[in-house]
Amino acid sequence: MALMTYAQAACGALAEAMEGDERVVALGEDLGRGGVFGQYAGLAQRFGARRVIDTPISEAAILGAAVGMALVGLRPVVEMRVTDFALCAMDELVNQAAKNRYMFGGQGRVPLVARLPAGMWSASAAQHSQSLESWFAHIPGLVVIAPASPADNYALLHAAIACDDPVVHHEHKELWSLTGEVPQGHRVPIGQAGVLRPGEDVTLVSWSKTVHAALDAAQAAQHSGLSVEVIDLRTLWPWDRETVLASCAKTGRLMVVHEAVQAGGFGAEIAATVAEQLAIPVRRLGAPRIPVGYAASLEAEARIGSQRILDALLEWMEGRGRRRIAAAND
Amino acid sequence: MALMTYAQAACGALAEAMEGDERVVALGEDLGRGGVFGQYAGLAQRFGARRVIDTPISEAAILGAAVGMALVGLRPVVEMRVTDFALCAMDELVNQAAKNRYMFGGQGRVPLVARLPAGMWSASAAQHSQSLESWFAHIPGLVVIAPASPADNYALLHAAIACDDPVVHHEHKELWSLTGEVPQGHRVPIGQAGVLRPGEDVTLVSWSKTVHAALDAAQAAQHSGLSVEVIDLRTLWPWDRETVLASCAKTGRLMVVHEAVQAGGFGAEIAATVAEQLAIPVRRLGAPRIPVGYAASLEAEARIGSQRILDALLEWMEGRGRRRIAAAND
Amino acid sequence: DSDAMSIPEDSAGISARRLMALYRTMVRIRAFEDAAEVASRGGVAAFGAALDAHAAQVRGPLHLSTGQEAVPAGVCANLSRADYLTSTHRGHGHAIAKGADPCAMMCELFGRANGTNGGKGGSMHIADFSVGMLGANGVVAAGIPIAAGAAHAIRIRGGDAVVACFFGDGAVNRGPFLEGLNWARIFDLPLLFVCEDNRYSATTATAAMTGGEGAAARARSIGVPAECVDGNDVAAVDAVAGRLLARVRAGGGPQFLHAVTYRLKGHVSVDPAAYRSRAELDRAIELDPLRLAERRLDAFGIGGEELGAIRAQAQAEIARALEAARASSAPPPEAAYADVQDCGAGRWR
Amino acid sequence: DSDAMSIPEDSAGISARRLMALYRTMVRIRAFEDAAEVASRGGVAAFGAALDAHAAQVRGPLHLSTGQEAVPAGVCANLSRADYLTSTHRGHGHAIAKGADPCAMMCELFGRANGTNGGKGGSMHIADFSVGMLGANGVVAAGIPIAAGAAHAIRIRGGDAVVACFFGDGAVNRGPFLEGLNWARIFDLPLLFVCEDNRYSATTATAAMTGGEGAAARARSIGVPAECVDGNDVAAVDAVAGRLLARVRAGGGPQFLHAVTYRLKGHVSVDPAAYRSRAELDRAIELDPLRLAERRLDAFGIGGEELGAIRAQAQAEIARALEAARASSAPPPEAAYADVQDCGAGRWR
Ligand SMILES: Cc1ncc(C[n+]2csc(CCOP(=O)(O)OP(=O)(O)O)c2C)c(N)n1
Ligand SMILES: Cc1ncc(C[n+]2csc(CCOP(=O)(O)OP(=O)(O)O)c2C)c(N)n1
Ligand SMILES: [Mg+2]
Ligand SMILES: [Mg+2]
Repeated sequence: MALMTYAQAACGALAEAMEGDERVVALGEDLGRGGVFGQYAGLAQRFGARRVIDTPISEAAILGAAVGMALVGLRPVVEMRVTDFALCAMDELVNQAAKNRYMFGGQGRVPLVARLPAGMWSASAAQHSQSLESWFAHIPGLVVIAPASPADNYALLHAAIACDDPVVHHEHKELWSLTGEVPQGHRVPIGQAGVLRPGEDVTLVSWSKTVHAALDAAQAAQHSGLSVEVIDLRTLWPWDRETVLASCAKTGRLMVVHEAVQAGGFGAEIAATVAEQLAIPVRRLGAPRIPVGYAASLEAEARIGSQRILDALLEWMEGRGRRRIAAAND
Repeated sequence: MALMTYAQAACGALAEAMEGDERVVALGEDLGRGGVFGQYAGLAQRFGARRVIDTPISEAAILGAAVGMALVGLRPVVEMRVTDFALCAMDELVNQAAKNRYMFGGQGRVPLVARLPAGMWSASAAQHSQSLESWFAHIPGLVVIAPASPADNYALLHAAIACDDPVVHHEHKELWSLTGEVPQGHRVPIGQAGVLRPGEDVTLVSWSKTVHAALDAAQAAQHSGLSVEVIDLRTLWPWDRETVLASCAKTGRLMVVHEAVQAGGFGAEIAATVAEQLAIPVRRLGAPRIPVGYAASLEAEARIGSQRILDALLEWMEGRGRRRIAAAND
Repeated sequence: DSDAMSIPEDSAGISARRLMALYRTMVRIRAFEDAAEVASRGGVAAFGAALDAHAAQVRGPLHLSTGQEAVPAGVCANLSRADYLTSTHRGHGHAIAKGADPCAMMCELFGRANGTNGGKGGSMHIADFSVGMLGANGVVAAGIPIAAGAAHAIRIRGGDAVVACFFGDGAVNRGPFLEGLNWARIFDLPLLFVCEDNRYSATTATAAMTGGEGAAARARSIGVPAECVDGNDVAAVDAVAGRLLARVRAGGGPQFLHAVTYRLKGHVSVDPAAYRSRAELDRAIELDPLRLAERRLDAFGIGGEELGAIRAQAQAEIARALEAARASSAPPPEAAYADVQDCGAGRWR
Repeated sequence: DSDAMSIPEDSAGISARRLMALYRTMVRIRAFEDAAEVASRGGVAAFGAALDAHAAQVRGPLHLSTGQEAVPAGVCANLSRADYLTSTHRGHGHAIAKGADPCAMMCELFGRANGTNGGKGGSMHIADFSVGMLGANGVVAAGIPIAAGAAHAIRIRGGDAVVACFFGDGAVNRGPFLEGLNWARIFDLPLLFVCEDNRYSATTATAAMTGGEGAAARARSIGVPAECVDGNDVAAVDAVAGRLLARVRAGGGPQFLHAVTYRLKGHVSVDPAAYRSRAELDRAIELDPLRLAERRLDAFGIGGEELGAIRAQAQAEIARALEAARASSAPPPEAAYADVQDCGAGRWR
């Protein structure tokens, strides 16, 4: 049991994986100096530049090379710095990594982990703030993970590295310094959600940073007499349908909240699935379909904070929302 | 009124737009020879290589250059050959074209049309068969279109070129030779769905090539006494929520069918929206989450044909589906 | 092919035995592709051609390397089975030259369960990992970073293997060309780049789309030594590739081979290639690498009979392949759900 | 700036008046960035720095071009307002040199409604289309194809404007560098590429990541003529840029300027740049382009007083900018929904 940051937890998991399996290598820009968020601190010193590889600013080659490395026996962990830059490597991720095993008839495997830090990074504006997990969940061949806590980042990065499939590991840009307990040898299997708070009246599903807002909202809702069950999905694909459906069957209502744009977000998949299977009332709360603006007042419009979640819950459940969910929600 | 193919309809619309506005240019690989599907036939001869521009195999530069062209007063129509290759230009489309106007505070506009032919193209396997419309619908700043008929391709390409926003225009790879009537001067506004067949019992929403399968299934369902209303969405963003909701309110049931992978497909957005707003039963039918295989027997598993739609409808509506929807539907 | 190292610098020094082996490889590729072309009629809708699902045994786009056989034959004669190769959309020649079984390949083109890829890939994704052929690719230039990564893995893990990375002249205008070559250079990887310059990027003359002196100049500017070769002269390709691969194996880092050749067929099987003149094609036919090799072998005193036997063997091999492909069965529908991914397998919607 | 054409080949021939103008531009950039840096303390979480939302007036990553001012100053002295410029994440200097108003820029950095971008972009997207400054960009090398397209539009529509495309040394390893240069070459576009080589790609020494002879060699291999210049010598930059832009304007097609300079601050404002030695930094400080220009002006007999006045003016300008920025208001929440798109506006979920 140790107290560590989300970045340190990832660093620890990677170090252990590299210690335990010499096929594990890390590659990306600036890794030799520990990565710009410290998530690789000390690794180059410990494992050498041969295994903690500094790369040119060549996202396509970084991901493409990782595919080649994986085919020839390595287990590369690829750093993309932010999801937004991974857009420079979409062919490599979606056409190559995800489809290699299938289109070659199972001759090879591509056990790579693509770390795509997602979400906003305070005041970084439109090109550094995207949450695109629904894109990757849509792509056959990819596993998609989005941990919300240091413990889960530790455990799920371990699981991702151990996985024989290409995994998109979405850390959150604003969680790097979040501190939490990480139990020694902690493990969480891919595909297992966590019920973080039990409740009776409504199921609140979220992932990544928004989980914390969801928990706060659930706490606050308690004061209004509303019992909210909070589920941290943790894995987007394969998502833990059993846990979500069981909770929804119990509470009879589902709300999915996420930081990504609501339209076409992964909340739609969950809400649609639950509506199809259980025919219970469902709601979603995601960002409005706007780019993230720079000024705090603009950025705030795209944030799904606890107040907004609480308002949406109360407005829906009891018709006593304190204000409109989002000024411009039409 | 003229009978023409889907490719000819697009060619005609582009020719008219170029005739009417000298700011309209087309660029892409092999355009000078009419494009490999004939969708640019004769245009280079008519408008010259200055306006019908042959490009190197440089998808990133093609889309990036189109952004620059648009900022400096042109209205470029960009050919990507297949959606799958546009993955080589995702930064340019999503980070640059879609966000330019916003992140620069409205100083510029990017009136470009990105033609991304979507869907399967018989026996072309995993890297030439993708339907990614839900990706683009998820991106603020983009308009997304997917016409199903020659008339709509004609009208919507006109509308896309006239639009001041960046538009993703998804033609379908297997519709190029589809023939149909195109009324002289035909126009369809972006955002307007078409009710192709009125019905009472269930609303069937689709777009692009799957519309034809949906119509066939509706026709066949009639024999089983089921009255199916078929809506061709035509525009994915902004989608015609009013028409869909009105139809659903009338029929009391919604099924969305599409060629794209069901998980994270745009059907989830429609189903979730309808479930939220009307609390009626909803169903989706999209492709299983598998890459498209080459052999006909494998490819068939990923196809959403009329029989599969009919089976799903009947199984849902009357519990008398003739066989399991998809062998591997879990 | 350990004698690769001892080839004289001058390709004229090639032995008759070696030239016959190279010729055999080329003939086998030609026979395979000729047969595939016939079997593919009606199989693809593009360039105005319509689908005829009944007629076609080989469906989907078929990119023939007819006229370019000397490049894979010459290069792969200097590779061993343990070496790796990445290919393009035009990959039949690379596969055969690297040692893939044409029968399994033909089964793949026919979409059979016993094809190299189990029917999942077809021509555009033809691959045989068991001989180090890491796959044809539907995306131009996509193989370049993959090859760099494969070579990087060799460097990290140790071992003698090298990687040969094939791509076309059109690929030099895609970003991954720059990124992949730079990668190979700075990490000093055991990698031979092979640009198969057939002068065309689909229907477009590549020269008009390419600034500067072309592929080799670009490679050199990135620090990758480059040589040019007549890509229709299989002995020359063999000699130069052998020399470059010897440097690669000796730890000399990445090398680049620019092989100038010509695509005798259209871009895909259905492309009538109306954008080039009859005269251009006629000149090119004169330079058909098989004819060149035959003339050369003739000078060695190896005549019609011996060459006829090689051709007959190749024909027989392909006849057997066609027969097997016809007799084999398609993958069952369930196979569509195999090899997607381990984690989440069984969850299709 | 029509006298740009008449500058002697030798930068030593620069007039005192012109050098003073260049110096003024550099001083204005320096003053702007120094002030922005102070205002940004606590504004970004990276390199171990924590957010302090109360302290920070300028939030988010701030990339300072301190030490590199001679490049935009020298290049933009040869551009007119009608010309276009594309920039990088490190764009303050480009904007000021191209004629943007530092007051509106500072308001943008403060996230004000009256900022250049209405508060939507901040430092990383600083832009002033009204002076042809088409925007800083958060994605390395993304400006290159955009610049090619802008120049292409000029070529198609006619007119005398040219485009200057700035990017860093790290950008030469991204695919769009190749694609954009090739595009400019084959379409013969009116475009000056400017590589601001500050030796670093974030925390990484670019040389170790770059194969071959570097930026200029790569440009030449693509057919784009290239010259190198001491990017800290503003007169030299002015002279060489002037010569290259004269060629561009005369229809000579794209040209390439490789300007070698140095980034005196960290990659972003919070980066202590611990990866480089004090000695390296000290040497670089000696070569600070402002000091070099001051020495040169001194040789012209232009002394402390006149230069002090220039600096004081710049300080005053920035003081006014800061004041305005502090006094201005943030965009209202509704503004978040403006300028997304016309078609579908009002539909946010
Ligand atoms: C990224 C990408 N863009 C476009 C295509 C369509 N395409 C397939 S092959 C080809 C021409 C490739 O030319 P070259 O690299 O010279 O190879 P060749 O076909 O001549 O063997 C094109 C444009 C593609 N497959 N991938
Ligand atoms: C495609 C992409 N990859 C990575 C980054 C992160 N990043 C921002 S600036 C930078 C260094 C750029 O180096 P260079 O081009 O030399 O410009 P400089 O910062 O030195 O001005 C990096 C890696 C990015 N913005 N875009
Ligand atoms: Mg070619
Ligand atoms: Mg730099």
